[in-house]
Amino acid sequence: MITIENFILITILSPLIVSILTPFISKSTILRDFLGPIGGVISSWGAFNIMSSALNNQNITLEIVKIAEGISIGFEITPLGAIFGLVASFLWIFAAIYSVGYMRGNKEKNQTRFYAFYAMAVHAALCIAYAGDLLTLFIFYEVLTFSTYPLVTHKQNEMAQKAGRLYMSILVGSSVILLLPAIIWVWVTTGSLEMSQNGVLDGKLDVAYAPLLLAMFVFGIGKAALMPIHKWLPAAMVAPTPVSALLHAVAVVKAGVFTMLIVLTNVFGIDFLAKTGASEWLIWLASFTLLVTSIIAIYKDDLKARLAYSTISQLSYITLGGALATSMATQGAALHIITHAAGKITLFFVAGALYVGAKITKISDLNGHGLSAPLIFLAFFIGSLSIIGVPPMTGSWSKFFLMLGAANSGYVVVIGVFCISTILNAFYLMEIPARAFFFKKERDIHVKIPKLILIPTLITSFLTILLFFFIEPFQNLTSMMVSKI
Amino acid sequence: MHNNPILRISTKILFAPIILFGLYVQFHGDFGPGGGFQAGVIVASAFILYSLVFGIEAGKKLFPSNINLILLALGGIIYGGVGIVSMLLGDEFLAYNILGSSPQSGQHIGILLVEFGVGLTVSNVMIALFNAFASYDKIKEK
Amino acid sequence: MIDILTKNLPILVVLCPLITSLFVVLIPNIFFSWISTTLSTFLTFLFSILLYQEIQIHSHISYALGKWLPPIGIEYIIDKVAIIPIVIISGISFIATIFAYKIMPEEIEKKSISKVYSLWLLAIAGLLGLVTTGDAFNLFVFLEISSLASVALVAMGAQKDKQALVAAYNYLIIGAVGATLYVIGVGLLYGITGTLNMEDLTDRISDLNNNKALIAGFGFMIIGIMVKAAVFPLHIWLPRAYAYAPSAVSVLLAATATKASLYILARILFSVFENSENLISNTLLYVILPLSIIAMFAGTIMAIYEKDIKRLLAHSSVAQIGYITLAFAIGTKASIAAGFIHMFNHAIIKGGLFIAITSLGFFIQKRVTINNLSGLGRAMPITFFCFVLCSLSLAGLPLTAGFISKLYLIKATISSDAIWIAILILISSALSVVYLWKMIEVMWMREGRKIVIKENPTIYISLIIITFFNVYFGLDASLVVNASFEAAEKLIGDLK
Amino acid sequence: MISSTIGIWNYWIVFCLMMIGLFLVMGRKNFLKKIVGLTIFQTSVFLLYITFGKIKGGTPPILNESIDSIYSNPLPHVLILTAIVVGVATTALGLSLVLRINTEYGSIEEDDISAQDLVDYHDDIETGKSVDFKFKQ
Amino acid sequence: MISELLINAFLVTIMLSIAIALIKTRTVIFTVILTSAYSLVAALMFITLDAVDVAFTEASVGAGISTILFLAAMAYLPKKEEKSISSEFVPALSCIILGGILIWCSYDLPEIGQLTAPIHQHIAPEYIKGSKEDIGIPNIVTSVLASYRGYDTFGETIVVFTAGVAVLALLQKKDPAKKNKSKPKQKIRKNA
Repeated sequence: MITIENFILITILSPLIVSILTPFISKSTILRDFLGPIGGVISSWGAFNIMSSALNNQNITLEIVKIAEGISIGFEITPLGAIFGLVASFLWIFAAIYSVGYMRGNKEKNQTRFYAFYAMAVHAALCIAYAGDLLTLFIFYEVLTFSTYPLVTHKQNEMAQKAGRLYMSILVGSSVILLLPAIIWVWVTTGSLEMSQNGVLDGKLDVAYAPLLLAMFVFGIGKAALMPIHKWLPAAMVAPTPVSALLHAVAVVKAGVFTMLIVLTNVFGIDFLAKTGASEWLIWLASFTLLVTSIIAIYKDDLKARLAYSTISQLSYITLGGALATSMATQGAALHIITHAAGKITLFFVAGALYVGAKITKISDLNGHGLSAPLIFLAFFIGSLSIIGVPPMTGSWSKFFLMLGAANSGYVVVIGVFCISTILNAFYLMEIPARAFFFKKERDIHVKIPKLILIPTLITSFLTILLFFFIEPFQNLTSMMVSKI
Repeated sequence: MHNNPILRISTKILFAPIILFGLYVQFHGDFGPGGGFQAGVIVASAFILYSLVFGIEAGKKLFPSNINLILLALGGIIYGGVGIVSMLLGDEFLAYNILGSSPQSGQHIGILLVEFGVGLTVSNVMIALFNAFASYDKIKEK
Repeated sequence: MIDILTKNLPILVVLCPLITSLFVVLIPNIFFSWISTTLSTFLTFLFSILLYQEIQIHSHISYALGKWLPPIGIEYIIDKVAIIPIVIISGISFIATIFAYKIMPEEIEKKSISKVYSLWLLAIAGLLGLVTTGDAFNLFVFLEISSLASVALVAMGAQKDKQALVAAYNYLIIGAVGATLYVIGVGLLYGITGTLNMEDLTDRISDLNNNKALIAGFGFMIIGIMVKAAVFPLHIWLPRAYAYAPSAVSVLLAATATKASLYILARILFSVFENSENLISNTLLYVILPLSIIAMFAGTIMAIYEKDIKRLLAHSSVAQIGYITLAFAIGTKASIAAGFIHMFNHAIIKGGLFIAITSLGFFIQKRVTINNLSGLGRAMPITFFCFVLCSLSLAGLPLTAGFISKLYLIKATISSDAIWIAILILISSALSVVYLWKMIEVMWMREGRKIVIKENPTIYISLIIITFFNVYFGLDASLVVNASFEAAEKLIGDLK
Repeated sequence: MISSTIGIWNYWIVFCLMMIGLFLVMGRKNFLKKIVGLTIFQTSVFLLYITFGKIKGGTPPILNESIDSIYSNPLPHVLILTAIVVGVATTALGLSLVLRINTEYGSIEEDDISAQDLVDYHDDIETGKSVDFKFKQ
Repeated sequence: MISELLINAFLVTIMLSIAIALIKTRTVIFTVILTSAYSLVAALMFITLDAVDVAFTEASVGAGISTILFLAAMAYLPKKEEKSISSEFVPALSCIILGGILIWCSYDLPEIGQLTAPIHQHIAPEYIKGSKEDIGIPNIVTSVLASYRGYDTFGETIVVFTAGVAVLALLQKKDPAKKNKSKPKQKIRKNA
């Protein structure tokens, strides 16, 4: 019988082991390439078990290293963490298979390094998911940034280096300058680095300082890509598409919003926020980001750039949900982590497939190619519907909860924001299948999608439908998350 | 200058008295002004005078540079050695009391030895410095 | 025998390198002079470890030299504060000596090697004597030993680059002026109190508040020590001295030299003058705090625009010294502890970085610049890997020693309600990522010459050791943290 | 005020001498002159110490038979003996550095030397003269 | 009393004028000779201040050996000092400020020659007493130098030793035959 503590270790260590092993077995390409998917299966097996224990409301903690008095690296299972851990490890299986197809199809260089750091990034994301205290969270937040840097600059040309520099300077800069002092501020105020289901600051922090501390957190978590620190995300689009999929669906941005939600719920506490109104400004900022980036997305012709701006907008949903500080909205935000992950990873897989299959990067080049790769466009269509929030795609659930939460909180304007945004979503996402199927073909391009790319794409698109029907366990977890102890 | 007989002869005559005076200053330091530093410099000045008059090479022949180096270190070693001996005998570093039969005689022995060490090092360093400066020739350099 | 050893540990730490240096100068063989230097530094390190254990039991050891009780004779004082720089200096110098084995004969004429090792030991002994002594004038003597020896060592870099001579000359003159200013300060204090023993001095100045000579004496002492510690506007000697010294010497100096002076600074501020609270708090607030903040940014910005790597690291040292003095300037127990933590961590970080850079520079004829590093990272993976780890540690990223010091520093600033200082510290450390990343990027990303370099174990062994410490003390910092907190408690007591 | 000034005017002279020495070190750009300045500076500091040690009507601190003689304070004398030797050591080291600098640069004026260094530095950085690796087989 | 004052005033005047002459002169030989003279006058000053040992040392070390070293070094150096282009304002100002601070603080220094000054009350009497009783040699300076503060003197011997070794290492003649360009044992090879 394996204890839950060991499941935590299995889940977080298997990507690490994959990452370490990869350089040593680089001679045998088959073994090296499929180490990732195998690790993903093991890891998500662990994550499933962790989630079921979280459903049973077990309180599990695990201390790894004690650095000094009051500082340690340790893990703990929270409902939200269980969700994020499952998302990250489960989607990694498909992302790993997909990246094999992509790397082979594109004949990229330095594949060993790519796989190694890919797995390392997943490891960091999982550690964030199960982080037991603020310091562990911060440490792996940084590890994630650093392990994705070689992925972003994978092409090693001038442009990639420039993007890499921007990526690093925004993410590291914001986290070090704002997030770290915010964490230490919490440490000084509360006397420990622990987090708690109800928040730890109530009664300890001077209410007047609460908005300032919240601002330090919000702008410190650069990975959540709120305006005006969203610039790194479009810049990081120079990376290979599996990386973009990883960045935007699985690891990096999800780690960002996950951290954001953890801070809002487990550090500040929903009640504290609601009571003091410290997060009111955040609602407006998130709404603003949400709308503006949706509009920018419409004007982007580059497929990946459009998806990137769409991601920023969707991330703001999650932040907004947390900032509304009602239990419904928070639940919606948490669910949106899963639903958006499934949908967005599909969309990026499609973008990569089109690049590998036909070297297409621009949306205007897609005209009329729908029938030359029908399955791919079908997947894109399903994924888009999920993002827009059309039943029976899973995205509808999270939007539903978010709307409900907005209504509960009394911010009627926010409901309007959601509606407008949904229309904009539909506008910029539907353009792509529409062009593919209904526009006239301008030139002949031979589209050949490798199987290793096609299959994961179809699976993830299918997942978006499947999750619509099996959302219940996740919803249970989110309701546990907002319940009081 | 090397050919001036008056200088040569007076140097030869003065050499021994200067060293003698140095030794006087060295060992009379307990009773009057003087001690290792002053004595060291005076002894060194005898050799420097010799080198000035008869040339550096002659000076080096009189007092080879490797012996100079050894004595230079030896002075410090004597000083430290006195301290270490007092340590080995069970007292603190440089505690002279234990060196002799009575504290006072111990102090006498200690002071005599360390002053000698100082004198040795100082005189040899001064000679070495002079030799190094005087034989520094920029044409040979590079 | 064991008795004699334990009893005399405080002096043995200093005496061991000092006496060996007298013998080493006589050994003509390169290998033997190296091996005796190594043995000596190892013994010194051993003694300092023993001393550390002794301190855990007795917590305050006073050693009267020549059995003349203080304040008549000279006294060695070792307490929980002094032990930190002692361990740092002896440990780092041992590692640096191992590193010197291969690299020293490459850069220095064979004929002068034994003299160089002798000077090397003298520099170490001087630094150790500096931190152990409890006598204000004896401190000056050891200050001079260490600075004369380091100047000569820096000048030995002239074989590679003639600028080393000018660097050494400036180091000598500025250092001598600093030392003389210190002597003036000691003289003024001596004039009004009649004592040179530091503890006695503390007692005797306690009823001399607002004495002008006291203030001036304090000022001169502080200025003199600040010159030696390279605190911001007085740091001008440092970048050149570190940049043009022979590789091993850069490592030794960068990791140890300023630490000793910083410790003296802390001691003067918080221990010797502990009774003149107004004077100290004003100095901290109006002099040291602003200077440290300027140093943090000036050093970092200079480093960003610098292209010569060794100078770059030297500028970064100026900034890091700024962090330490900043920690002292805040003046709470937590912040002083943070200062000591950073003192320790900065020693291992800078030591590691200099070892890495100089071993990369080993293959470059004259000067390591940002341009000629291209691609070297891939040619020398082990060195490069260690370099990256040490850089991350300097930048203060998690799981490295540097992070611990930043963490405690920021915690100390926030808990004394100076959040703006915390933000400034973090901005400057984020800026430091810029220059570190610049180097790493060039080494790794840019295609250089296609060369394969077989790395030499005798060179990288010391690098690996020091990198290991960088990671180890990031994971298990309790030793350093506890020692530093004890030191801070000892320094400022329960006053604050 | 006047009486106290008379008691301390000696110090003022010493301070003036010190500052002249310090000025020579900091203000002059000739490397030899700087060392000379340092010597003057240090010698003046020695004077300060010895002045402290003086007692009116005292004798040099060498014990004599008369019982009631007052001895000047020996401690400053000892300190200064040490400091003089340290000073000459510094001077010697400085002079040897100046000699070497003169050989390498052909000048001992700071302006000259920093100009040369600057050119050298830019040569290295910009043209990459020093990029050559020591290729050894 | 008057004669002492006169001698003192005379010596001080000489010292000040030498110092000012040093600022003025730009000829190296004058500089060296003036420095030597300065040391010599300082030695005389030390005698008037009862410091015979110091005077002896200053005369032999400061005026003697230093001058010889200066002269020996001078032989290889330029004979004229050039006028610098940069302004001397900042150094002059900082010197004036430091001097001002010193003069300001001098009002709180003990008056010269007063037996009641703390410097004469604390520690020093014990040396005078102890030199007779504990050590038994008449020259108190020697007993303090070699015994009470023997460790300082040890350090000082080491300083001298350091300087000697340093100068020897710096001014060593290079071997003309083989320049020390030995090859590193690490191997580099071009990767074709």
